[in-house]
Amino acid sequence: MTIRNTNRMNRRTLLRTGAAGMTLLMSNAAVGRLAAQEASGQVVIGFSQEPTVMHPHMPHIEVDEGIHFNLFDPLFIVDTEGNFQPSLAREVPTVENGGISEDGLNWRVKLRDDVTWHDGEPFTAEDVKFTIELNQNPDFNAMRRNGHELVRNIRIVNDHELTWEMAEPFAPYPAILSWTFIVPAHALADAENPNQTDFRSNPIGTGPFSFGERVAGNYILLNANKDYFGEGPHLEQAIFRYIPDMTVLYTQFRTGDIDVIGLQGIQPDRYEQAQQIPDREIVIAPSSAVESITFNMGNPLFQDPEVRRALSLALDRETIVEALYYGIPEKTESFLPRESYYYNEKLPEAEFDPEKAAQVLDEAGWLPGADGVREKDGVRLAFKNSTTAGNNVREQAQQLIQETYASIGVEMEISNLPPAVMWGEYWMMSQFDSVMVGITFTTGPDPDVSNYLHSSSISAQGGAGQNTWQYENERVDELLEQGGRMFVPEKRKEVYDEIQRLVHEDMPFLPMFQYANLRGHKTGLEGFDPNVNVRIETWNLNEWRWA
Amino acid sequence: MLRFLTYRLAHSLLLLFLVSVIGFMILHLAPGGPLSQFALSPGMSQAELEKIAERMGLNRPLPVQYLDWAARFVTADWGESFRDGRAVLDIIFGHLFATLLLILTSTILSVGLGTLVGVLGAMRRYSAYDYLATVGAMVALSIPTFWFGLVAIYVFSLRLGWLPSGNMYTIGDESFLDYAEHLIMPSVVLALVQVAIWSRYMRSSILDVVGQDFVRTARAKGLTRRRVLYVHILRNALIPMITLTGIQLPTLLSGALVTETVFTWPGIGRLFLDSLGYNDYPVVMGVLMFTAMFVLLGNLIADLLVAGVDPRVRLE
Amino acid sequence: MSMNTAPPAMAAKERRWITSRPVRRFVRHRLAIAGLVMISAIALLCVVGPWMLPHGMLDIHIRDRFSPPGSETYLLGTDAMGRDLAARLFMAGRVSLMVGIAAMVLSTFLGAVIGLVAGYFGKVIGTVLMRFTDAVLCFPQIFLLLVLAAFLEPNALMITIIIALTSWMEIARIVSAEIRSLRERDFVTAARVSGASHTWIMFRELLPNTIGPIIVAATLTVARAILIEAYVSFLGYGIQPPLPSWGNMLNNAQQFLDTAPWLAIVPGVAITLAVTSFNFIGDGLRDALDARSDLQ
Amino acid sequence: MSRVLSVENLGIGFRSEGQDFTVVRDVSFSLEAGQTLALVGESGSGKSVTSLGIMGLLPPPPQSRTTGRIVLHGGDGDGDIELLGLPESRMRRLRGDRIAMIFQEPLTSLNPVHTIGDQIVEAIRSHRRVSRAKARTRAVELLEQVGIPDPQERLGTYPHELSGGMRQRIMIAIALALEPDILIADEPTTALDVTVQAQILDLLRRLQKDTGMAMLFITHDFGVVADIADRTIVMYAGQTVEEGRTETVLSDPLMPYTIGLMNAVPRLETAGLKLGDLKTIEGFVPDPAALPQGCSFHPRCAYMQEGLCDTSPPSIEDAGGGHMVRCKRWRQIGEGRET
Repeated sequence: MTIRNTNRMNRRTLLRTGAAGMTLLMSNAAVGRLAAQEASGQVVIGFSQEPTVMHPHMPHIEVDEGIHFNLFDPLFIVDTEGNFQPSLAREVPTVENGGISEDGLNWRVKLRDDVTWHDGEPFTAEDVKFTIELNQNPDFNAMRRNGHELVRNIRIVNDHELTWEMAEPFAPYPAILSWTFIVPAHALADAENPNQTDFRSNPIGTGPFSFGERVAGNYILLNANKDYFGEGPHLEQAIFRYIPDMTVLYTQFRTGDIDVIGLQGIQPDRYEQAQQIPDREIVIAPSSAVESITFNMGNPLFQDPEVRRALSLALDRETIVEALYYGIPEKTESFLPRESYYYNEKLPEAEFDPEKAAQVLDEAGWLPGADGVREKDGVRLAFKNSTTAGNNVREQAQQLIQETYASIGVEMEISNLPPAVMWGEYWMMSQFDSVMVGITFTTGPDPDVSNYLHSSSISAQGGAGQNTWQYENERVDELLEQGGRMFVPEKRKEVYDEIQRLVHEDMPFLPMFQYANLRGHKTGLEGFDPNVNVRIETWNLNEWRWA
Repeated sequence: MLRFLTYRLAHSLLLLFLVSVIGFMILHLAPGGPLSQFALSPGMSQAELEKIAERMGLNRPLPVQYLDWAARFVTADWGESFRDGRAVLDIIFGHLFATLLLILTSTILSVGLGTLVGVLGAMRRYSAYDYLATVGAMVALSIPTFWFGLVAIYVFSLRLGWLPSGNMYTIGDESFLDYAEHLIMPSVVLALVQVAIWSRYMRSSILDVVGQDFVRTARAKGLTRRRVLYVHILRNALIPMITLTGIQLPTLLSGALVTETVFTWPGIGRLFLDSLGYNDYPVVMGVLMFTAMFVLLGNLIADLLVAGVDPRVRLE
Repeated sequence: MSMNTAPPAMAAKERRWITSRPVRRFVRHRLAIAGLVMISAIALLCVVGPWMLPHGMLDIHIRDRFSPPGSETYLLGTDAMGRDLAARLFMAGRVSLMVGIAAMVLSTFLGAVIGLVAGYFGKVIGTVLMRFTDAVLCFPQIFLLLVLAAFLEPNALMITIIIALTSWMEIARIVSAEIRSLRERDFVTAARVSGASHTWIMFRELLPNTIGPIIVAATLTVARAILIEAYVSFLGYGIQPPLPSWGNMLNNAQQFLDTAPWLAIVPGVAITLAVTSFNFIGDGLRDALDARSDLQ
Repeated sequence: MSRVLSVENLGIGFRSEGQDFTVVRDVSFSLEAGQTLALVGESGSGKSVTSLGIMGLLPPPPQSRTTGRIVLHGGDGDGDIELLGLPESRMRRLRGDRIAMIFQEPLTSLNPVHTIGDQIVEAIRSHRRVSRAKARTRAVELLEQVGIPDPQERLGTYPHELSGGMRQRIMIAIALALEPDILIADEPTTALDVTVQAQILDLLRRLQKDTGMAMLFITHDFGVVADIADRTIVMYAGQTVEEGRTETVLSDPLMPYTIGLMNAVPRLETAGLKLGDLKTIEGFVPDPAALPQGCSFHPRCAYMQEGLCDTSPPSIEDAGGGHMVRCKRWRQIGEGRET
């Protein structure tokens, strides 16, 4: 784990102020005062989904995190490079600095002493303890307990320092903590029912912005927290506008009604047009999600490795990326994002060769039947492919693939489902044949993918996880377990390189490309800096400012 | 009167009960569940999802869930949104203004315009105008509302840039004019179908009344044409229209939903569709119940209004 | 010969002059004939059209995508994947019309049976059925439909069923009202006395007498079903690609509104024409079959 | 006795869906003050259309066209007014004021959503500049005049709260509100009970006596005709087929149609005894667009003579003393009766 103990400022900010040293020397209070003087103007951010869940630990979707990042702070955050930067913690605990014991079992975290909640109460170790315990509370409707469940014996050393033990070493825990927003004990601890609190509609945080108002179905307004301990905010107000229609969203961006177009952003087919709009900057923001066709290995058809190989050979990734996605995302071979330290660059590139695919199938004994569809032992090489109904571009990709597969004698029936059905048991319990889906495999910047690839993560077989393709490989299992206990990045990378190689060979799913979203903002808005390690671009709103 | 009200209320309550059972069954018997939206969140697993389901009480037997829901419903506690935890009723009321603004505006538009078109059509029956109005109304009834909205956006927002393409107001500028500007397209689009319906029924209602003996009496009395029209014909022709307005309420609400989705109007319809997309069952159920109550209440009011303006009707 | 223009006082007295028969009245209804011609033309195009075009509806020509109407071999242009819009429009027409008609048949059947049973048996069964009908009518149709569509696997059959399930109530009401008024008539009593079974009386004696209003309502149901299919598919809950329907063609078209407006205009016009046709026909049928049609 | 209205060669036709047809042809008569003329015929004979023509209540051209002359003779120094072609605004002022009309269906002829007081007041105030209060006082008088008890209270009631007879009395009150010269009564008693019928006829007779108005009484019932009319015109298929003093026509009908109509009247002596004698005329009034050749009544006529009645239409002839008959065989019919 590389640690750069700078303030929570990225390089660009430092260069801009031209006084890097000065800034580092300034007390945080000074920064806060500066921010207070500076804060001016507002930014209107357009989202095509509506943020509604203000409580960062209750079940929510990615758009909600766009708000959480600004109302709250975690102990430390991940920057665009994948490095942890201290936030509420004074420094990121590592083995080197003694924050984490060699075996990964004992943690010690030192907190800032200059932080206050939006309501003026001081922030203390009590709050951190409360937040972790809240996520362990069986009565609390927590979004995820993963990682927190392993924490034992949280001990408050003093107001600004605490320690805990881990039941077992768990390498992804720092990554999990980086999105564990600390919530105020004083506002929540006394609640009779932790699920029903006023906090859900009137959240109190430590973040650069405080909650202003929410007009349901319309917008959320955040106000600058002038006492913010970190950089900024430089804006007085941030408005998150909910515009459910992508066309309207784009139109409003074009007309200037919104300053920033976020989330799914601009549709790829508008890229060229969008670049022509004066005074707008269009940014390609890579996402960590990887689009793939997945096979349910529980289906005998896909247990034949030659079938998977042929299907890969007949998958025209190039056309899909170039034509349907207008070349905006990049083809990939791995499930890890290219930006990750652990990304394996040496994976061989998948070829597109339908003739060879046909040959592979011929050799494997899959021969064309009377209706042109290949058969073997009375089994037709026919399967369904599903995705969320209503995703136009993905539907087009399905149709393109369907056409090529048909040309090699493989019948792929498109059977799309409404989201409620698709991502219910149909997905979780592996009731599909094949699926087209974009998944973020990583846990933040951490490469642990046990949840998706370990044989114990097959929900359909009683496991706990999202190995919905029912992929089982003993060697991969071993490596995953090994990697999950390692805290030294250089060594850990070797393990994950190998995992990526093995999975690439086994092909339980065919990665096509790593998502990239087109986002745009008005020229003159500085600090807009998409981060592949988080799910939303408003992660650093405190740094945004108008030139 | 009292007996009428008691009977109608009892009848409405029975219908509401049936409505709630039907709504509840559809929501809960269908495959998929409210938690599927979290499935693709990093680190999620079926086991975690089941834990959430258990905490939310979603794995209890259906009748138990229904009774629980119903017991709360009758105390005006319609549950909380799965998403933001706010009371469903609050959420609905939060979206009510937008919907009411939209449907009231478009109703005023359509009643005014529909009455005019209908009266003129009836007065000049079989004239070129009447023929045109009839054909026009039929075509208007046949245009898909959402498509008409899209075309309107294309023309007036994208091409001409005259009108905003969506939303109810500009944040920061919530002046009357700003609202009006945002209201034009959605209300006109919603009114299109309503004008067609109103003008058709108005025309037929007028012809119905024109054919009645008392209109002849009125003319035989030597009243002016205008007085015959306003005092004798319209007054009578509008009575069935009150009932019609009540009956048309579901159509109006359906139309509002479509319009709201096209123009991203932050009303009940939009809320419904969003909640559906997020499997926010309590809100979906709440909106279903709310619309049903709205319809029932609307019809009750329509009946009372008819009784108020038509001395022949006695409420029994 | 009708006395439509006669003064009101005359209408009743001189009705015997009216020697009209439903067929003649329908044929004289110019709009109805226009509708019939229009829908026949559309149906014919949808059936024959695809064979007369150089491209199949699934043929992908990525290089030719977004060709505007009239370009080379693409009559109505191409869509985002370079598929021939005309071919898709005609195939989509088949689907949309089929769904509309099938939904009508299903909902008419459902409505007629429920109305028949409710009207004939009156009392308990009738009350229960009609209250149920009233309850379903309380839901605005689109709301109910979307709830169903959001949770069921979307395909043509399912959409048909869902539309039918949310549009039978009107016919049930019409039929039950008619049956209630017919129930006590002499011919029914006669049939009952002669020992005819309930089923016989319902389907052979009563139902044929309500056929006029049913036909009118059914025609208008087709129009509405096509509109609803379009809307649900537009929202993405309806018929799924690659099977085209007029509605899901619009779904894809929405995002290209400013760059390729024909993708939105062409299917929209097709829907409007088809629905207008059915509405015209329904209007004509009502004039022809309903004695009170003058006033409608 | 002064003449108040002359109708000369009245013809009325309609146009429907591009087709023209005539429903009243060449009808002439006149009304005298204080006298009653009955127009008798079946439904569709054109009698109601004639009355509407006088009132100017037919649909405007081209939907209908009226030919001939209708002259309202002035009393009190006014000149004669040609009603045909009179602008609507002037015609309106005459309607209800100089010429009033009552109709067959008292149940539906009053506006159900207005009180009867309002409906009477409205009639007065649309012709006279008087205050509401004055008009109401007049309304009370009128109600008294037409024999309605508690008139003051009745002003506030709605039509549906009254019986048919009462409602017809209200209609009469409205018609008489401005003391018209002419009252057209279109089957005013047809829809009423027999006992009420008699009361209404009595009332009309009494009012006529009091006011001296002329009455055009339209009916299909010869029993009523005998009761009220001074002169009688029998109409068939839009034409006058017999005309004369009521006693003459009743005692010596010469047109087979008149005979048929009279046979259809249940008489006191036949009622209950020889019901079989009550005859109706077979068939229907012909479609005005497809009138039979020759006499329009010949297909239904018991006296029809082939080659005579079905070839050319008969003209109207004087059978003596102003008794006019439109039948080629009236002489034979008259002789037959005498022998």
